[in-house]
Amino acid sequence: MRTDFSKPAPPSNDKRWKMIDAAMRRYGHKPHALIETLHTVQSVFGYLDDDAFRYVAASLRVPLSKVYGVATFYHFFRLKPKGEHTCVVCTGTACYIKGANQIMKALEDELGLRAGETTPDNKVSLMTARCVGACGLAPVVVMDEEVVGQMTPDKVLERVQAWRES
Amino acid sequence: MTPSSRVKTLTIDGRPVSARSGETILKVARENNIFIPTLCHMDGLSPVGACRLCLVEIKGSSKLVPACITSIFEGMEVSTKSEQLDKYRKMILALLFSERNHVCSVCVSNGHCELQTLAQTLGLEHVHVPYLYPVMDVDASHERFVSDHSRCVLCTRCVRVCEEIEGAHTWDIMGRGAEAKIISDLNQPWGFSESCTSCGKCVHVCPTGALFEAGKSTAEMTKRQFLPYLSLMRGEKND
Amino acid sequence: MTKLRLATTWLDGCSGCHMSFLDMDELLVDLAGQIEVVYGPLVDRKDVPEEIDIALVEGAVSSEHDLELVRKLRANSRILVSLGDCAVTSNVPAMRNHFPVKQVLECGYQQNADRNQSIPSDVIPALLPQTRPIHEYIPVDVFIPGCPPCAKAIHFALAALLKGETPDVHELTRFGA
Amino acid sequence: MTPDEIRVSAKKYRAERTKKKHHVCVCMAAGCLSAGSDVVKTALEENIEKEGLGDSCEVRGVGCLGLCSAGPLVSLDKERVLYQNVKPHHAGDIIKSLGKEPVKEIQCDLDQPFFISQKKVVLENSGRIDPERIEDYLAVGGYSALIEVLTNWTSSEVVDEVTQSGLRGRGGGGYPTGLKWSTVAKADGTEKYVVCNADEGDPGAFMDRCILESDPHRVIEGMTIASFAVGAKLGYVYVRAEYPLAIDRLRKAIQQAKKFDLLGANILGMPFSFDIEIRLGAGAFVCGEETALIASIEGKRGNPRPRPPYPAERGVRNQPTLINNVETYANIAPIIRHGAEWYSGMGTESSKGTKVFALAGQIKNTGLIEVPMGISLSEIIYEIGGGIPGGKKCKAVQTGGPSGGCIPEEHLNISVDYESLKSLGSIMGSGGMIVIDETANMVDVAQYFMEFCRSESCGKCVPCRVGTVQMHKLLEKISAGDATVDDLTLLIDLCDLVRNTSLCGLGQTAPNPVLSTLRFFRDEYAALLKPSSATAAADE
Repeated sequence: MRTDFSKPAPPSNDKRWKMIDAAMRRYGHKPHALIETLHTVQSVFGYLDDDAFRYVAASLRVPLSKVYGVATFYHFFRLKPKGEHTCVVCTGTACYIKGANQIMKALEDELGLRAGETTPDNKVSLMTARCVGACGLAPVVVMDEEVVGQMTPDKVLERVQAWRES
Repeated sequence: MTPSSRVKTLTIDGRPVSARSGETILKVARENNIFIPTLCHMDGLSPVGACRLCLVEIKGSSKLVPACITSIFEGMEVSTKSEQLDKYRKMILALLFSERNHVCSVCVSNGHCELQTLAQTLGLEHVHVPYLYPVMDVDASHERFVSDHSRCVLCTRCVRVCEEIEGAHTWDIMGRGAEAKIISDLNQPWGFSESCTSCGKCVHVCPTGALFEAGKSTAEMTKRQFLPYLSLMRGEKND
Repeated sequence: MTKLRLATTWLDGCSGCHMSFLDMDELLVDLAGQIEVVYGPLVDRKDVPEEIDIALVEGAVSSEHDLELVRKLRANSRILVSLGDCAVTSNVPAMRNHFPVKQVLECGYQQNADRNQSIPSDVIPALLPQTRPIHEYIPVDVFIPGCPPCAKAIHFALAALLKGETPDVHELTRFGA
Repeated sequence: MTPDEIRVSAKKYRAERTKKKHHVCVCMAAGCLSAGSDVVKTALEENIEKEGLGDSCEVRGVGCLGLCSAGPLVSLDKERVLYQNVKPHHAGDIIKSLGKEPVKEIQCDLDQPFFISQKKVVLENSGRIDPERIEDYLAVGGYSALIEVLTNWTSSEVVDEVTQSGLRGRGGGGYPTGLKWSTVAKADGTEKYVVCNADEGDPGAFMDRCILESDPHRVIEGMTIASFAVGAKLGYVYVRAEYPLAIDRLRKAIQQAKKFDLLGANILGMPFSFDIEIRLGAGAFVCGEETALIASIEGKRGNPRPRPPYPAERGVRNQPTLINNVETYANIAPIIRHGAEWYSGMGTESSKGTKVFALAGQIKNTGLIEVPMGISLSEIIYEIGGGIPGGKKCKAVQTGGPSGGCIPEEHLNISVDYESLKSLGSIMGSGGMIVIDETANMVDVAQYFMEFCRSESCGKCVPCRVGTVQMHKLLEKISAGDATVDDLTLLIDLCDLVRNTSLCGLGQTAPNPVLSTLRFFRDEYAALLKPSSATAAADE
């Protein structure tokens, strides 16, 4: 059991931990800053791992199981690194009505992946989003942060192919 | 405030009863030997109103309320039994049985399980919703205790006792919805938990055979009650 | 007085419920005057007879044969009783549901077999993908949970059925009893 | 800054804003941006420079212009011209034509019902001002309501005005806003909080995103007025992390407001302080439920807790907390500016004002619209929405997201207000409106929403956690043609259970899409069912 409540040392010498520190400091290292801090960790490192959990838990004095419970409750948080490219299929109602399922199926078949997985060569991660709010352009796929509207299975496969060959 | 103004009168199942202001329906009912089924509730732990078995009807309200968490008020008319409540309670139990793998006949807690007893008390003799048969782990890494997720009903008593009484907060829930699962620390094997004090409180508040002492075989696991005394002590202090 | 025609059967289970039935001991003598056992492991008859009054079904539905048999019994019986936890909840037999059928068979007939390590194909009825309780396939009139239900519970239920009543056994038995 | 200084600055910005002869407004909301409006904007700027028109023309990035399906959109503010599907190569023609005949090829008819049948209150600035400049907001009269309130009103007068206006919560429930405000105002607490729910979780809804992206100051102004009315010092905007642009603009807006002393300690030099912090949601629909949202703001798992006590009494850190949705706050400033009477003059007897809808699905004009309450659904679908493309027929309109229901074509003459929609088994919801054409199968639609509820259930209470899984499995079974009449009975029983015994609104409303499709499209279910196992067994 941990009895030492002095400031914990970051998991590594990586300079980026300073950004995490700054985020936690902004909230006075209060336990309620947990979600904000996890957001910062994910935006800095791309995902959340055990080292980060331990460091955040110790800094904010939140139990480990609680940190893990929070991180897995919210689907925005990733516990594994993303591939080089990400393909996020919107599964909102408008996109569903306009055929998001077919797009998803085409991608799953082509990449041999299920949502949330990454190709073995670490090139492409396939994900889904609840609704990116661009329903007017449905069906929508977010390709590496770029929102692409009026998508079709053929168009999406073409772009994914280009990634894989690059 | 005069002492008398803190006393309220109400009826439960038509029986007039008196209670202190701020008390829950469940507490008053139990004082008067009126049975309301519960599963997630445990005296001495904070109430969560999660299992929904203790739902009761209140005259004048179309919504069912959880007895474990709803405070009484003057003139309240509570019904703890009705055809509808009976149906709902049985369905909720049926859903719990269908959710994981409760194989009572080979469970360590057979004969000492609150879920099993509730099914018998409420007359649930078969589960009419399809069983889901999920694949669940057994964690036997702890030297004294075992956790079998097949038997877990996610009542969170272990989480609460560990946080509120032991102060270790080893347990919590990960994931959500049907994927929710109790975890120790960073979802690591219980035996490797850094925060667990091996006090065993979680094992003894677990209503089913999800947490048990290592070495116990079918029907051998009996649970000790220790929290009622604690809540008595606290209750006296509060008065 | 005409005797009620009783059938019993034993699907995927351990026969413990039939043992419990026999555990009624001297009460069986009493019952024998009112009941004729027309089908089941206790009598020598191959086909399911017509016009059964009460069918006691032990065991879960695991194979094509189980399913065919329980459907036949249902069709020919006035009252069908789900007897014991395997029939009611699918119990221990359902613990194989976590594995694909192929893996179950390999485990039983190859990995853990001392000789003739091969999966039989002709003599054994094909397993269904999952073991399920019987009421998921056919309507059931009376449920008697328990592993096994005690003789007293079985007798209580039969006595009620003989009187034309619907038995409520919940005070005498339960899941896992 | 003092109130007078702000008024003087506002006047100056108004003059600056109208100085140039031509304003070319390019939509920079997420919809048009994803269609490439940023490139169009650059092309327009280059062309102005090339033509040497810098003194008479300016290009503005503005918020949502509404007709998302025709993006990128470019509007000429003064000339009342709208261009649709604008590509960078059109930029030259657009600039050259300024002051002359508009470019016919890409011109959009502004006299079509999509534009003339709308009534803009919440969206009055959307598409007109640059959301990233507080100067623009001030120039069109922004923050004048706040100044008015802070200088001349008492807090109870503000609550009264909101009550009089008849405004009801725009997040879905339709709880009277004034009543909520007065409850929080009267509640005892050492500190109070004002929370803006921008966790727009309904799939198919993007009103809140558009408001935050197009006019973020309006929400800040509404929240600040609310905090004055209820006596709060700190506010939170709980916004989805999936909306990076909205978050970015909101952050900028908060900074700008602080710089202008419209937010922070001693606002406009007066003894009133209010600050706003942003909290990011992280992909959990249940956090739209207010007690779950509070848990999330406190850094916890978004598990709802039983109510009462309501957040108005015990919310953030167990203190009285006012929670309203983005659109509700966006209505406050105009109500203060024009008065409650003006506001309650719009809409129906019980549903006042206007409502913003996100129109999507199988409909010609998809995008963001604002209409007066009481308008008929058919007017929205066939006139504003332009009907169903491809010569198909409308089958149903889904409102209210996963908590709502499907309204069949024969009921489209229904008035859009809280009560009417409820009487048909749907709800107003936050404003998602999805049009479903005749090719869709309604069992599939119900299954889609149940899948949503199943995976968004927090898992705390048993009926919702397990009930949604079982209902989804039954719907799958029905869709596959493997289900019997008994399965449908079980499904209906489960709907009843989950609706009446779940802990929070997510569970209580999860059965709605099933119940409403069963109500109007039962034959589609029936067509997929096999006879009961009882009959099947007897047949053998």
